[in-house]
Amino acid sequence: MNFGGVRAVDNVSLNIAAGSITGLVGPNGAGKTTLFNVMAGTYAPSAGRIWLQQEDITGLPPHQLFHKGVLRTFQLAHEFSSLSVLDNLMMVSPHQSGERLFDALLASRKIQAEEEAARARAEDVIRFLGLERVRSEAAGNLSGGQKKLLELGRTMMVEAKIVLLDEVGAGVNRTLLKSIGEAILRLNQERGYTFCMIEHDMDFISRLCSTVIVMAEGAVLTQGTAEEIKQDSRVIDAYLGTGLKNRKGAR
Amino acid sequence: MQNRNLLLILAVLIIAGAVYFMTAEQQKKDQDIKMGVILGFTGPIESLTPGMADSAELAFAEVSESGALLGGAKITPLRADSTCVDAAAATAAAERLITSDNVAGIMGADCSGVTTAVANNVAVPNGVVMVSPSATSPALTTIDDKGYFFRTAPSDARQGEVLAAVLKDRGISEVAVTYTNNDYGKGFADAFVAAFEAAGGSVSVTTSHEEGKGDYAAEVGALAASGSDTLVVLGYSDGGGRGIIQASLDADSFQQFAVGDGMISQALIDGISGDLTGLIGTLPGSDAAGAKMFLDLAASKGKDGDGPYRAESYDAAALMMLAMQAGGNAERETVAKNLMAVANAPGTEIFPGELAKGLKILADGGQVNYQGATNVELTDVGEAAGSYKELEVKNNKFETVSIR
Amino acid sequence: MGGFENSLNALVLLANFVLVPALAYGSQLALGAVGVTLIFGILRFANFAHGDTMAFGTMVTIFCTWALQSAGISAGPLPTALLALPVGILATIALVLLTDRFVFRFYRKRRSPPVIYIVASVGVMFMLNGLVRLLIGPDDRKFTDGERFVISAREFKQSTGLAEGLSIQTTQALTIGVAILAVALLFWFLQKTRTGKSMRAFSDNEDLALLCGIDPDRVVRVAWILAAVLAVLAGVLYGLDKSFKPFIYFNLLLPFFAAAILGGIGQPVGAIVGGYIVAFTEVTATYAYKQLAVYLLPSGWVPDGLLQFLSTDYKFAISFIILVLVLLIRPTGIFRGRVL
Amino acid sequence: MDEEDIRKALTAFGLIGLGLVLTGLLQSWNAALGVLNLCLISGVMALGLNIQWGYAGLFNAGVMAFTAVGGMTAVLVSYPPVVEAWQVGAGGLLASVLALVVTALVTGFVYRRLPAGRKRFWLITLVALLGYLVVRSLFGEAVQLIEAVNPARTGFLGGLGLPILFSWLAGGLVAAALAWFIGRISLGLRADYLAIATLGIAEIVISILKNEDWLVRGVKNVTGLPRPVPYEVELQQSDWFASVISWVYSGRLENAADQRAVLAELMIPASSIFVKLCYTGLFATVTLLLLVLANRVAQAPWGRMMRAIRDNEAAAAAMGKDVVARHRQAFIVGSAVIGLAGAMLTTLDGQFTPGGYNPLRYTFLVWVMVIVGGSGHNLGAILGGFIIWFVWVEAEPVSLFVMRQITDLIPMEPASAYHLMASAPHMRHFVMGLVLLLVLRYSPRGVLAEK
Repeated sequence: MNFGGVRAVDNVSLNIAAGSITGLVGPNGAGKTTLFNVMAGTYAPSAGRIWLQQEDITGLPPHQLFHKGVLRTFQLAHEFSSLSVLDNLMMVSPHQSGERLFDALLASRKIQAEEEAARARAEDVIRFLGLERVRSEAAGNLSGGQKKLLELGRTMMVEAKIVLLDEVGAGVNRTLLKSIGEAILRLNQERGYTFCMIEHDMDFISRLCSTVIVMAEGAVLTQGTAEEIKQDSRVIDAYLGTGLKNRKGAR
Repeated sequence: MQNRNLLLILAVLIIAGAVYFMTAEQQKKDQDIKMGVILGFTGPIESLTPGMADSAELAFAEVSESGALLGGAKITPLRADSTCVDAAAATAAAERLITSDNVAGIMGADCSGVTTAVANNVAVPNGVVMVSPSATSPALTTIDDKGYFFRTAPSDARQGEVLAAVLKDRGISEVAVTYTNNDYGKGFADAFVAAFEAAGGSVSVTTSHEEGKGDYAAEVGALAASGSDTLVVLGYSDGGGRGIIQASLDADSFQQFAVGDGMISQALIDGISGDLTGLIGTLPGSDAAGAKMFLDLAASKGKDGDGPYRAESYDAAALMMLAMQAGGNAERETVAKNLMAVANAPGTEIFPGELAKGLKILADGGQVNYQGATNVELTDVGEAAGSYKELEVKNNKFETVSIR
Repeated sequence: MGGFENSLNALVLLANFVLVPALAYGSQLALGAVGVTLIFGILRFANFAHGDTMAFGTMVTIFCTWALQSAGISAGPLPTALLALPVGILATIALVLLTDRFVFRFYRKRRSPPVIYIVASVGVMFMLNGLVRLLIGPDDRKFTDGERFVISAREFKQSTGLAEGLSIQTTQALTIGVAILAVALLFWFLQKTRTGKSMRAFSDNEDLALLCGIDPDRVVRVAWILAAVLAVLAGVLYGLDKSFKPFIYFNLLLPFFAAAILGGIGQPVGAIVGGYIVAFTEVTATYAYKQLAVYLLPSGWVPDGLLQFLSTDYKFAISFIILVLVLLIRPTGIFRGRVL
Repeated sequence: MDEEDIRKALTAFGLIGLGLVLTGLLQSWNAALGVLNLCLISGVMALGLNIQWGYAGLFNAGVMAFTAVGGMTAVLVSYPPVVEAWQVGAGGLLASVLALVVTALVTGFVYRRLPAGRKRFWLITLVALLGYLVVRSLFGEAVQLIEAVNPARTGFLGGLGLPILFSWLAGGLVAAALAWFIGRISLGLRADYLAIATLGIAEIVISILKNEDWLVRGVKNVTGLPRPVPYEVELQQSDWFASVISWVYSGRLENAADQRAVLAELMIPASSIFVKLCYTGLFATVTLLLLVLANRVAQAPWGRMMRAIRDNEAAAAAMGKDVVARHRQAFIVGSAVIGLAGAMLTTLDGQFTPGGYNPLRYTFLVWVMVIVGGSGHNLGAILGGFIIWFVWVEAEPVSLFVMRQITDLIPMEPASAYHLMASAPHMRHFVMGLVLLLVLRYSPRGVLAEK
């Protein structure tokens, strides 16, 4: 993956086991979000392949990846600000006939049935996330943490194969963070979701993730359990080293 | 809440204003005879129209001041914007004049497109006469106007023939042609090229130029490359036509220019840096006397009578009032019925500034043959018959060489 | 000898009908396009009111020129309008700063999306459109005076003995000269002064520039002032060279956009190059090369046609076609402006 | 729509209605109906743009082009065919189309058969150039023949001679086709670029319509299009209409001395009103139908999806929505509605004048309508069409009136007084700009805000 001569992610090879929660950590500028964007189809990689189970999904656009079961959240909450919380969730349902223009004009009964189903599911998600009180509020008016919850909630509207979480805990207070963590764990255990999450909070990571991958300067540095990572001197070097370099560059 | 109050206040204000406005307008009604002046005060020919409206209003003022119309009736001219291009807006404006202000007749419209729209959609259905000073499209000759549409400008088809004949007679056999890209220019150019080629001439190149774009270097380059010595410019004296001539003079690319009526104006000569001597052109009308009288009349009122379609506008206005006088009232039907009679022979010839005289003759039961500034003569379909002056620029003035 | 003279004639012909007019027109476009590009670089929106801003500045200059002319003051061989120019520029600066204060600043503070700015600029465009016509009327205004030619075609022919003439009008020479001067000053300003540098930084990366302590209000103000100066220069030069008519100035908007996008929006150098490219394409694509062929080819080879790539009917579509092609093939423009 | 919304809509339309009634009472009913008809057409145009801007967030600055092709279609559908032009030119046109197809096929064949490389490039260039020359000469000849057929009256192919009402549907389809094409080239662009690109493309479309005379006569205009409603003059002479009028005005007629003359007098404005009412009926039907349909899709999941895309494209894509395809869809549907409005406008005018399309009136004014009415709100957009057209038309007499008051009240030189009066029509643009800026600033979601 190139950005005007700068290789943002280079020669990365990683494996995310089905049913696991994998953490992705690394200093700023390590290429974590870029890697996410490549996995989620926002950018096509200039070289390399991406496999989902047995299927090659390299270069597919995001909306097609969604239908293959690849879902993501964003570092800055990407809520649909003018839609209500309920609509934010309901819009996620795939294959709605009401989204086809001619069906929207004609097939009202079919749409109604689908809407009922989508609403029921959305209500479940709202209850799961504890967002009942803001159900009809425009999403733009939610607090930052609630928006993050809502993003997570959107991934619960379908049966996902893998969910990519980009700093789902950033800017969220501790109580909410805890409930987000619980939600992730429950999803993983109850529904068998696979998660891959970028996170800075090591506590959060060690609580959730079975595997942690460390990236630095566009490459995978190491991989292991959270405990192993914490001990690894290369990781500490990477954080400190680039940290120093960054500070120099700023001057 | 605040928003709604604002809305309410705004609404009340608007309604109050509207009522005040409309009642005030209403009070002005019914005292005078209303005449409509529909011209494109905004839009592509917005620079021509004020002069045209002024000229028409000269005629209205002359009649009002004479006190001779229908025993001292006054004329109130009402202007409305045809926009020249937006048929919908023009129709709305005409609708207002005809059905709300109750005008007795309309001087206008200007551009052939909106003129057709106004005639078909408003004037003819309501039985109101329209006299256009400048809609010259050949297509207007055959519209189904039930006798309500007239024009003091002749059809371009005729002028094309005349201009072609003028050039042939001067021994010019090859020309380059540029026309302003609208119905006037295009229709005129078609007619000219057909007539010129039929007379054995050859047209090396025909290009259009757009109004309101300013830069004409490319057009002149293309025209000059044709190798012709003569350039025929069918455009407007304050627009693209002038720009073309200016650019040609600057590049020294043509020996001889020939122009159509839209270009005939002192402003063309004054506005161009360079020598136009020898430029030839055609202009509807046959008598230099009438045109001269009109210029003097305008000058005495502090207006400039020189410019495209100004004389035609004066004549258009004058004709309708003479028609009223001939019929003895200011009804719409009267204007329609008598217009041809006052425009054509027999009768005493009437020139600009002599409207009072004409009105008096009519009041006394006599007949007039309005000549006006452009030597008005209407054909049986109600358009100027098209005698033309052949003009040439000498000593920085247009001078009449002959009549055709 | 005949061959040599023919080539000379061909050269003069090209210079007279293509090179000089396109240079002058290109300079005017370049000045306008730089203004558009500056606003785009700093305020991040396409200013639809730029053409009418130009008309406003030119109008004030014309009023002032008339006053000077009636007072008997002139600039000798140069147009009087040059003396009136500062007034026009000052008035326009006041105008754009006022519109910024009362229209655009509000949306800047709210960080509205760019389309809202565009809609607002359409509103400003409508208002200026009415205002200019209200004040000076819709007519064509000529305000050129002074010497008309540096070299006239006839003089040129007489002194060189060639069949083709070359004419350079004072206004054309002036246009090219002023454009070069203005652009040079602008670049000096952008490259060397502190304010200029902070503007470039701001245009490159707003957030970073803010972090470095650049005052955004100041940068925006300077951008407006520069755009106003350039707009009035372009407008007055255009008016001197051709003529002033409010309607024409509105129509110049699209060639400006075309030039700015072609060069890479937000890139002043690009806008200048873009301006010249648009002008040269317009002139060369519609120029009839027949006469050139007459000079350069053996007499039997000259074809009958005019040798035109495109009829002048479509001249005004050319800048739009360029625009669309650029957007399709290379939306970043030649100089890789900011996009997407 | 909730209660608040309904109340606001009722108030707003009530005010417009009041304005129209005032126009009717104080000016004339004909004038009021004339304004109303154009209000309806403007409403449909605004509705179309609202689908693009309000629902998909697309800045389409090429509204003019779609209006114009709608109008063009009205000519092509309704004008009687010019048989002679078909006879002389149709063969040539057909041949040039054939040549074009053959060129395309051969190019495609070469492209597929030869390996990529310099040889293929040059061969394709050669084929394309040859094809271009053949097409151009065939086409040029046919065009010349067609344009030579009675150029003062026709000089074009004419249309199909079908009832003009068909053209409303056809106009929508043709506009949709154009939108598909424009969308293909410009929809990937960012907002400002899309605006500038569509503005440019619209100018190209207009200049083609102005210069290709064989198609719809170019700047020479096509006038006298057939009407879907009776002609006033025919009505004035028809017996049934006379009896209707004498029934309506029976009271007034009984007391009149010369019944025949009074009846004739009454029939003139009545016939105009009748014709306008026929148009009003047609336009209102279309407007209501479109409004119902637009609301239906807006309230369906389709509307929810579109608003989601407008709010956040990246997130909508991540949630499985094909953003580009949806943008294209909204662009095409919106353009079709605008094209339909364009055909209606040409029908009402009874003529097609390509020189008359300018961006100020046909693009930016429609924008003002949508912004003022309420973007993202279908009824709001229609309301915007009503308000703005009303203001646009009435701004002229009102500013004339205001100027007259000013010149009456304040003593000034005749020259400046004259200048003020002459400038009155230009107030229209000023007022439009002011209204737009005020609404954008103080009520940015428009009169009827999206919920």
